[in-house]
Amino acid sequence: MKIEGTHELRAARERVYKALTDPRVLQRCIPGCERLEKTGEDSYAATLRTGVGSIKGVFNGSVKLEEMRPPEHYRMVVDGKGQPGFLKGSGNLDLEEAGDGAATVIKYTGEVQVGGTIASVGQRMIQGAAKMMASQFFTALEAEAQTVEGDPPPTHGFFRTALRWFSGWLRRIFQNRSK
Amino acid sequence: MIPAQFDYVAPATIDEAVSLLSQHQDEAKILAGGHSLIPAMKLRLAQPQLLIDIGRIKDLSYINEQDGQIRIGAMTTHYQLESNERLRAICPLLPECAAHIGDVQVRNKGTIGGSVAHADPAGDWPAAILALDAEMVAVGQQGERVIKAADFFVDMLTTALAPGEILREIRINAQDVGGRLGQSYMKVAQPASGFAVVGVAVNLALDAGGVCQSSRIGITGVAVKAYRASGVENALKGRVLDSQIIAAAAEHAADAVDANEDLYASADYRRHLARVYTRRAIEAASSRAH
Amino acid sequence: MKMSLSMTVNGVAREHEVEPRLLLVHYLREVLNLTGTHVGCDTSTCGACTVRLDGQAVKSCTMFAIQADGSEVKTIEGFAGEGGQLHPVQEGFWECHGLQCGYCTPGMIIAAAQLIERTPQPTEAQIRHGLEGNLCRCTGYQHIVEAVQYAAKKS
Amino acid sequence: MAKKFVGQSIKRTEDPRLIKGLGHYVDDIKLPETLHVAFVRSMYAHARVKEVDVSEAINAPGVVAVYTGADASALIGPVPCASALPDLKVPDHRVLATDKVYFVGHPIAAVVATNAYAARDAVDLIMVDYEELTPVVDVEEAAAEGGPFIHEKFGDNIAYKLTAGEGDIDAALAGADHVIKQRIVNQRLAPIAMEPRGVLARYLPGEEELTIWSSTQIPHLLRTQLALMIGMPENKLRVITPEVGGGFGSKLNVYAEEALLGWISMRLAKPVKWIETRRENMQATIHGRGQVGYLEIGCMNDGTLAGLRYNVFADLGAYYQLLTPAIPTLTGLMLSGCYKIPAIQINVTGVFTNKVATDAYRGAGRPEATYVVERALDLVAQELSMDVVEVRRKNFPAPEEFPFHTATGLFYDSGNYEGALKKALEMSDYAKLREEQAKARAEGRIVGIGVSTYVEICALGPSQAMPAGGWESATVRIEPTGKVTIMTGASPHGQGQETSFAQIAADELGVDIKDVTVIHGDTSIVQYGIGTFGSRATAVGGTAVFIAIQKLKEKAHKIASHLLQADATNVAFGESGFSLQKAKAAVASGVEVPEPDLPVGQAPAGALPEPETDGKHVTLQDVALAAHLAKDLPPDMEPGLSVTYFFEPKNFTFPFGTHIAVVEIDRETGDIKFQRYVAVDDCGKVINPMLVDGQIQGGIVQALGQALYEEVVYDEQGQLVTGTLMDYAIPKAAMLPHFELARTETPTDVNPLGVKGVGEAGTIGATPCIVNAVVDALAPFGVRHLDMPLKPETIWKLIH
Repeated sequence: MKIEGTHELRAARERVYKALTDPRVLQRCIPGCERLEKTGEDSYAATLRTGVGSIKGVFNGSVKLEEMRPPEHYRMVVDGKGQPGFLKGSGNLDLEEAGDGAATVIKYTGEVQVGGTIASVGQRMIQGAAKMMASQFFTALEAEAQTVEGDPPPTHGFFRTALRWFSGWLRRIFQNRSK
Repeated sequence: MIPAQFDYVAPATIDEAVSLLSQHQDEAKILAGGHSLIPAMKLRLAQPQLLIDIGRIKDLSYINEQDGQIRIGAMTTHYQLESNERLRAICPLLPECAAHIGDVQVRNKGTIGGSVAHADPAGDWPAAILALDAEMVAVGQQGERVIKAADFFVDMLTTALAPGEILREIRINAQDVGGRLGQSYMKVAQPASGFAVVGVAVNLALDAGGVCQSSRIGITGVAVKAYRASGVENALKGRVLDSQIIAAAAEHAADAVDANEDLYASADYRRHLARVYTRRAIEAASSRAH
Repeated sequence: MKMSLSMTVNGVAREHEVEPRLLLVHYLREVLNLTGTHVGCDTSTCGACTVRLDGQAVKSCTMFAIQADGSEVKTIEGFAGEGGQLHPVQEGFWECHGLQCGYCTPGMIIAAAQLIERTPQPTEAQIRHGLEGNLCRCTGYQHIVEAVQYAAKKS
Repeated sequence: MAKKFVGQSIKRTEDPRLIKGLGHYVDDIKLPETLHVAFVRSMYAHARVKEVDVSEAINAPGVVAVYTGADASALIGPVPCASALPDLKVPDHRVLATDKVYFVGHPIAAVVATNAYAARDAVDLIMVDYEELTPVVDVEEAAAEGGPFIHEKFGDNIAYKLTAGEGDIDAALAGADHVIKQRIVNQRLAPIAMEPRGVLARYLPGEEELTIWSSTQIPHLLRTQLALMIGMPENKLRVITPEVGGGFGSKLNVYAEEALLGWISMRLAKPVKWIETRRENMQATIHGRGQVGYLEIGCMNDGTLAGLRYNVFADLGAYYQLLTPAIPTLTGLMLSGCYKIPAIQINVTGVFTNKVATDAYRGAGRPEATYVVERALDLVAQELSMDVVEVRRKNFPAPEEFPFHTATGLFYDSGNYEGALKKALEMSDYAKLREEQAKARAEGRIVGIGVSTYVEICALGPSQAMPAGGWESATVRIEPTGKVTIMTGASPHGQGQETSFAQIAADELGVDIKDVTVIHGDTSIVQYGIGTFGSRATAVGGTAVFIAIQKLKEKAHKIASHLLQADATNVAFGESGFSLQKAKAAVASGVEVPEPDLPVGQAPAGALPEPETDGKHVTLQDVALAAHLAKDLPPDMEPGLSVTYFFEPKNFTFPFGTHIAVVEIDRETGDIKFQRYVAVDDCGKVINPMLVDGQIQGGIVQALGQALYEEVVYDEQGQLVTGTLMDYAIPKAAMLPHFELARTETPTDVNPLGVKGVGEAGTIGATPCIVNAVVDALAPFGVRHLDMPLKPETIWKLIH
């Protein structure tokens, strides 16, 4: 299943790119990522405890970063297996400067595949869930990229993340409306 | 299909339930009617370690009127709402929406509180909750707070209830508009699951001359969460609702909506159905207001 | 962790220690050996497991037995009247050939009985709508509709 | 003798237990100390299994054993396929995956535990290390050259290619005024019997007997195959088919789980049970249909059909089940429909895909053919601007042309296609429907009328044409007390043979239907039989009952004559038994027949009564008693009163009919609403009209499901995305119109009952009728054809 979208982050592109390639930041931003251990050049073993609402599962797998062209492009490949099935996702992220360099627009196009129970029973929600997780990821990433280097990282409580994302979404709606 | 093991408690009071939930947080789930949670548990897509069954708490199942509000206990079943004569007179949207949920057996056991707190993107209640501008009363360790409908549905299966909070009551302001009220709920059901491909709840107030004083339209099934069709509402306000006005307004039913896509319906078709059913639901509501 | 459970099933008081995760349908079928209640899906779609819980038709695969603690349950085995007198809906299903393989039948009968209680003289459309929680793969439903009409007339 | 029961809508004798919840399906049978089995199944469509780690599971609470392919697959023979086709590539289908998994749901390991909950828990503890392989999903892509290949040793994904048909198709199409081409898809469907499959196996080590209770349509064939698979003497293996909650072909099979459960029970010397979940049922029970075909139909300007070619890719799945490769050959047989088509050719390409096997689902290959032919007729009508009814009429064989030989090599037994059509046209008031349609169209409404005139091949069938015998067996026995016992090999699963066969027996024997019991589904009680499928139970199995009764009556007649001390020609059988025909006797002997001197009176308590006769009359009961007491039988007469007969039909039967549907489409949403549905079916003679109606209605609804709602969907990764009944829509009561049914009755001479079979008629006739109606509705938008299921969105897009 294809997903795509655009997110504007109020942070400079170099900073966003740096955050995007920092495993500690990634662990904090990938929804439910409990563990991200380096296993090779730009590849990591990961444990994701993730899901939406009461639907949750634990997935063990890998995260790989490919096609790295700082500060404008890279590709993230996530692969995990667990009791409810498997999930695989790959996304091309293209970063563009915006707002006189104060902001970054990330365009992503990705492919999500799920298998096992989640594929056979969750059909109507998979796309929504994928979008939701992408949103959570970028919302968290924005917060990360806005911190001053060296400061403690922001916390991404699920609730706070969701609320922050929600307010961003509302803002977009209003922006669209005012157009 | 067999769920994984869990511990089970059936507290006698809501305070006890809140305290258990706060204690166990993510590990625990509230069991209300169980019609979303138990299927997920049987598929082992949900494996809570503790189930807190609020079905034994006294007085969570009621429909009454107080302080100009209709108050509905979270454990009130869909069928109780569907069959309540008083609601048919004062807030027909509730019974009409209830009658569209699942099937008879599901309505006998499933609860409004469970359904609203689960926030299924294709659930029926969220549309009505938005159209009625309901208030959700949440109880947490810090006490009660009221969450407005517009703030309640956050994302797919995600609400503004904080971890540790339980939805206790739903309040609906009795309509104080002097004119005539018209409500309706219309739905395209997915043929297998019965979930809403599109569900539109309309709540209109017209003055004596038929001019739309206010309208609230909640749409479910189309996006990752139910939403208010404010573009439609704005286009109706202050207008005499003839079929042209309604049709033109309904065109805004899916403005700026990132629509869901599944085997049954593409995003385009969902948006289209949202517009068609919004028009039909407004027409029905408006004819009832006359 | 087992919990004690007591309920009245078809008029008989029952008490058992059960795991909280034991589904009501499995309690009825495996513990009480009341096998007339069937399981036809995993998703509370098919209605084969329908029983009456405190007078209301519910899907016994979508609740835990422990939730029915203290309740009164009636299954298809307890549906006939005194002396084995068939319930009018049972009679209707027999008269009108409302069943073929019979697997959906117990749930269908219990749902239909509820329908007639709530809508004593249902139209064909009301019957069809009222049975939306019960799937039948054999009959095409037309004889089931006739069975319910028969029962409504008799009730 | 007057028929009191045959032809009447007799209430079913099986119903009282079923409406009281007292019937026993497999899962309702409880044996002490039963162990429960749960399966680990593949979550991938195509992968190499590198390791199956069961160490944690084996130590889990309640777990007794865990078996993997490494443990079991070498010791249990392959899952059988009974279809022999030339050059058929047969993959080695083992009960558990060994090195590779081939479809989502492919069983990898079986967990045995003391209860079903513990077994399920342990499934989650088994770790399977997979190496993903590229899945092969699309049937046409799979058939193309170049990999990936599912079974590497074959070098491609083509299971077989087959060409059949008569007449010079190239010349026929070249000589036609018009040749119309159309790609036609018969999508994969899930049979969804409401009772999923289930197996209970009990091995008794002392007796060395294995009993398998299975929800199957074919207990005897299953016994034979299981005996071969697990190396058990067939006479030590007993298959019991208790109540079966629907089959529709899905239980006309031999499944891995059936063999595995028997094998496990033998190893553990305990009863073991496995009850399929609905998710397993969607994944691992056979699917139906699954054909992508290319039609060419040639016709003359006046509508006469010249030739039909159908090149079809059949999506077989990764492995064969019992009849998998044979199903498309049935499609080939029925491509003439009820029309005179001088040249027909089918080219089948059977293709492996990473999906569960397709096999017989209600109709099994014939609905696919009928759909193609009936769509073809509408395409011809559209091309020539003819009425769809006229085009059909033009090509019907007349009643006197029967037996009618088709270019597919069949001889249709009997038919009056015009008769059924005419009745349906009258019932629906077709001419008026067309007027109303014209008016509706003028008002901007979208209304369509669909017609299908179908013929189907039933009463499967002559053994020559069947993989494992096409006959059916019956034993009819009159017990010493006069009660009638029938044992049929046609083990039913909802069709009502306990009633319909009792109707036949009650009439033929002049007894009350309550005194007849029909026994089926136990291989240790019932003589070998074939089973219930292919609309054969009454036409073949019922005929076996009928003929067995005739033979039994011959014997009874002799005994009665002996008891009456009369010449057999002077004794007549009537409702109350055998009576002396005095007039005849007088003519024959010229003297008064002396009163026989036979014992009369009450037997002592506890002993059997003695046969009674007043010398002029003896009841069947008394004849039966005499036959069993054997104290006074004709010389050389074998005692007992029981006859077993195996009926071998000399041909198939060919029921037919006309269906007419009227639909209206919501212009805004594409929703389809039925206005009318008229079905006139001719299944020959009817034993029980109520049961026949039930079969027709149920069949139409499954057809309607295919036309409008149902489709098994695998995504591009081979994941089954319609994995539950929340995603796979089978029709509900409120989605359906009220069917207006009628019959014509054209008997067959293939069997003495004159019955043709009806189980699949609705499914075969209705699918094209509904699609034709919708396409007709959309004709003003330039629509010629639509692929099923006809989703509202598809229609909406066409309109806009």
